[in-house]
Amino acid sequence: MDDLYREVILDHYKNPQYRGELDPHDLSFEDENPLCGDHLRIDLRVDEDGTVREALFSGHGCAISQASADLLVESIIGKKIDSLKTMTKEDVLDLLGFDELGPVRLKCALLSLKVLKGGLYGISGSDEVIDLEE
Amino acid sequence: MDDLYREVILDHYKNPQYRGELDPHDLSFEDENPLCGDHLRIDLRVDEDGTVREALFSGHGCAISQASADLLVESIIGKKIDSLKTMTKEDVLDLLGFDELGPVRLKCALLSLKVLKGGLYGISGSDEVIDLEE
Amino acid sequence: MFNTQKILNDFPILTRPGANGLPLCYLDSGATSQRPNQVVAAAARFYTEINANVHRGVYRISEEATEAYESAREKIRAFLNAGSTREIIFTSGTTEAINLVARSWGAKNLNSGDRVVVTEFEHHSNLVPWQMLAAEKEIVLDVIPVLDDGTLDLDVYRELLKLGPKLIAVSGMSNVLGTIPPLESMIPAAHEAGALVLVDGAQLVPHLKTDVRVLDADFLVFSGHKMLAPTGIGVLYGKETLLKEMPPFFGGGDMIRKVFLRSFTVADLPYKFEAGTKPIAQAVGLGAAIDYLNLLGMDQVAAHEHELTLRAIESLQAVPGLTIYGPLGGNRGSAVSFTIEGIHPHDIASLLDREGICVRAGHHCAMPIHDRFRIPATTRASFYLYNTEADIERLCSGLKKVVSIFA
Amino acid sequence: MFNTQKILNDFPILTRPGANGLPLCYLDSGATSQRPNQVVAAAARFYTEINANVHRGVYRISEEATEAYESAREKIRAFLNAGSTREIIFTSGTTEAINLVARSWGAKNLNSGDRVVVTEFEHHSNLVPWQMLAAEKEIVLDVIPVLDDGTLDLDVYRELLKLGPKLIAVSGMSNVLGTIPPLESMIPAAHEAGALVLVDGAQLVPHLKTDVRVLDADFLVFSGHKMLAPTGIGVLYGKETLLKEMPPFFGGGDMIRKVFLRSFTVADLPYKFEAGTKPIAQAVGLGAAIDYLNLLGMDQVAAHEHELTLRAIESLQAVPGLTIYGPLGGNRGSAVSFTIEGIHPHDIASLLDREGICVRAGHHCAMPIHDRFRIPATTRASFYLYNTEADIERLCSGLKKVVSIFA
Ligand SMILES: Cc1ncc(COP(=O)(O)O)c(C=O)c1O
Ligand SMILES: Cc1ncc(COP(=O)(O)O)c(C=O)c1O
Repeated sequence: MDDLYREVILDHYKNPQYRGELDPHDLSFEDENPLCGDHLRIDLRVDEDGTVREALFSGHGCAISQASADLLVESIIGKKIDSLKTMTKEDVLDLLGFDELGPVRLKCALLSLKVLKGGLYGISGSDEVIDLEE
Repeated sequence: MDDLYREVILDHYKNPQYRGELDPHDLSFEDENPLCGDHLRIDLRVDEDGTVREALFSGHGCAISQASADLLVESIIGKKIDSLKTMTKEDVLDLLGFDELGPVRLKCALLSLKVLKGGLYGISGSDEVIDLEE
Repeated sequence: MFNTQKILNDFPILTRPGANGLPLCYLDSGATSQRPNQVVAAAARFYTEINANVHRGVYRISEEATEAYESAREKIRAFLNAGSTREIIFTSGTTEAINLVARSWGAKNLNSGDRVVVTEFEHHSNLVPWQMLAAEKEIVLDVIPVLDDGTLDLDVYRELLKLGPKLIAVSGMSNVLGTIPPLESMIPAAHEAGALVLVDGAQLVPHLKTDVRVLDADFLVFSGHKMLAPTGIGVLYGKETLLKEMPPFFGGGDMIRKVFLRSFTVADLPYKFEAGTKPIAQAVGLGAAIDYLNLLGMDQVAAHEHELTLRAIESLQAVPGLTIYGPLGGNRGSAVSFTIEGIHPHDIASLLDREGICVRAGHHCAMPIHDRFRIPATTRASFYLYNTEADIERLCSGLKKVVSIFA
Repeated sequence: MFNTQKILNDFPILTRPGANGLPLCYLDSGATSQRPNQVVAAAARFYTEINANVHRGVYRISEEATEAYESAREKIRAFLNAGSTREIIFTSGTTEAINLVARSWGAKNLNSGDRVVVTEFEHHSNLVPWQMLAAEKEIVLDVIPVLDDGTLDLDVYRELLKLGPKLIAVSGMSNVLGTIPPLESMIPAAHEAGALVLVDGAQLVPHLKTDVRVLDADFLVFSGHKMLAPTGIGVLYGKETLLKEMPPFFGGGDMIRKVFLRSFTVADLPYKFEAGTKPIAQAVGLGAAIDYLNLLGMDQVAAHEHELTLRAIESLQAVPGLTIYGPLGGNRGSAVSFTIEGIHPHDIASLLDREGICVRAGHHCAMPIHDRFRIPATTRASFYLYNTEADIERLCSGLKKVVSIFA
């Protein structure tokens, strides 16, 4: 818990590198955390071979969800879109440098993954895409 | 509690003096204790001046409710019908010689009074005629 | 070995000497069980250490409370061998759970002329909700009769299945007769006929290992208070595919995803059916009760009870004028109801109470089965894991005394 | 004098030092209160001394259990100054109580085109049940808007009354804004217009002396867990004349007079609405909570909280960038919700948690009022009788630290 608000997290929150909207874009996913009303959107431009060329996020949320979105978006640029389907909760926690997180803040941290995966699988509004209770 | 099954109660149960039906009768009331399915009926023959001349009870129930019915019926013979409306829970407990009774057995003891009063007031099937919770 | 002495130490109410110097002889577990120290302590510990409302709270004790609540759900899932915690809905008890199914599943899936099958020995809680629905929606209520030996008339059941009922609502163990219907054949037959099955497990789950996947029950409901847990908590198990399609029941906090002034969207399972602040400490208590039962082993519990029950039936039959209703042997539950010629059940119970023996007298919330046997009431003794042979001896000698008083 | 030190001794969870050496600073009583030793002990004593099912039992502990349960009902009756215990229905909580009224009273009395009035600050539990009914029965839901200062727009209320609504469902105290609507004028106005009034007392009853006969409320509902009592218990008060005419809600044991295979007759009040085994030990706990509140005196409790709340509002306003939603003074409740510019409520709550301070972050089960103020979420501090000025100092210095971290 004690490094939940480490300098790096606050930095990504205050000065996000990948904040914005892509217009036009190839893919755009959005979802929210109904617990706190946080809303997140991720826009992607994808190469013909399926590689993510550009990505940005927009919306509003807490420091954890925003830092998570900034880090996640950074991490997916240059990757094959298909490979993203296998991203896990642990991958995101690794990006954030968290060992573990209480269930409520976990939902904040994983909102970006939920948006991404919900979009890739064509489902939204369901926590079941990534089983948050696991 | 210890004198709940005194000889006199058992006596009235085993050898009731006022058990039977009056045919013809002037008044006949019946009701039941839904808790245990006990059923009681009281038949009356009433003089022109409103005096109870004859009374009998019928039905089935536990020793307490049957002894209570036998004693109550005995006690109302010769009384003015109007005066019976003022009979109380305490009167019946006095007849039975009980100081106090748990709530469930109280309903047994008071079934006869409930039948009588329900009949006199023209209401049946309602515990509210005599407030048993008082 | 089943160590009843060790068990009794966990139930102080059963060892303290009463007015007559003897400890309580508690034979009314069919109405509600006693609770071991471990369960009372678990609920108290919740209040004094991590008490907070669950979900949505980001501070530490709220997260701990949420974890305690959700881990109770997981314990129940494992106890029933359900596939997912999404299938475990906390309710206030069996009665609420059945009403939930009647109102939510029933409202959506039952229409005028549809048939629901119950049995003649159902508890009012598994009868009245269907009667209410029958009156509102003009569905037809069919009844499986009970035979003289207390078992179900399965020939009639097979005939009723041919009428294409939508649901069979059946108790897994009669709280009056102790009958255990053959669910292992009744459920597949119902499914074959296209009907779903709701098992009222109020008497089953506390006493016999219940595996929802082996049974293949569509719904299973039970109460905590009959299985060592606090009052105020119960469970609805439902197959996820069914629960998913059912409309929400209670509206309120926690069962929603989003609320606008004139509309709302619904939360995922199991929360969709858990509106408002739930009995949190009681759920934690139920978790502790399950730990206790698991430690003893449900098979051991069932074996102990079965032995006691057969012994009781044998001894009771030696009491003059006594008639037992329900199966006299075989695979039957521990509720033993009886009458004694010429003595009213209330008088029996009152007189036994003087000896510190607690039995129930009345219709046990199952009037129709009493009507069936043309009796207004019975006296019932029911056993649980803390009962001993000494309890049975006290019961039988108490009854003999009763008989002599009324002789 | 209100002796908070003496009070704190009854709440061990509030005095034990936490990780940082400081005791818990619990500012989330709006979600659920803490419970004093007296309440936890009363429930535990029930289990270890007189545990049995109530009503119908003729043996001693069952009669004692029944008496404990019914005397809790009488305590509640007296606490609310209701006319009769027949008007006091035990439920599992506020949410069940509102759904009961919606489904039972509403099903009978509301028809297509009828209007029900709610407010913009209702808790989801007093909104969603009416939305569900609106969808099922095509009734019209009208909303009293909330003004910028957090009070109700009573001009609109007067206009809405002219449309002849059947029911006004209004919170006696907003759990987000702390607003206390002027029930003393709103209820007579509703009655004059021919409407009944349901008061959601979940936040009102724990904090302010509530006299149903002075208020002349038709229905009043509340939860035990927000007023020192166990989880899993709540109350529906209803005027006897209304309850009498309402159809039963849950079907099951205890709410019946007689049951046949295909019909039943209904028990008298209050049992008509108490199907199945109720939260008995929790009702007894609620009785103990009321004893505790009576001993302190509800007027003293209210005065203490009001002083704390005004002090909190004053101190909070000194935190840079902080905005409070709801009345800043006057007769208002102790829920104080706020935002801080540029810092998300979840981050505020997480950072305060490090200091052992428990506040809630989110929509507090009242999304529409957040939409009204165009904010997705707030942070809420809420006070109860065990809070002290030291708690407020810790909250405010904690918030200043949060602000500096995000600066
Ligand atoms: C105003 C209000 N109404 C209703 C409720 C719902 O109460 P419960 O969750 O105990 O059913 C709450 C509690 O959060 C509340 O604050
Ligand atoms: C077979 C059966 N079904 C349902 C119930 C009702 O359970 P509860 O009163 O806990 O809701 C009981 C308990 O008496 C029962 O024995």
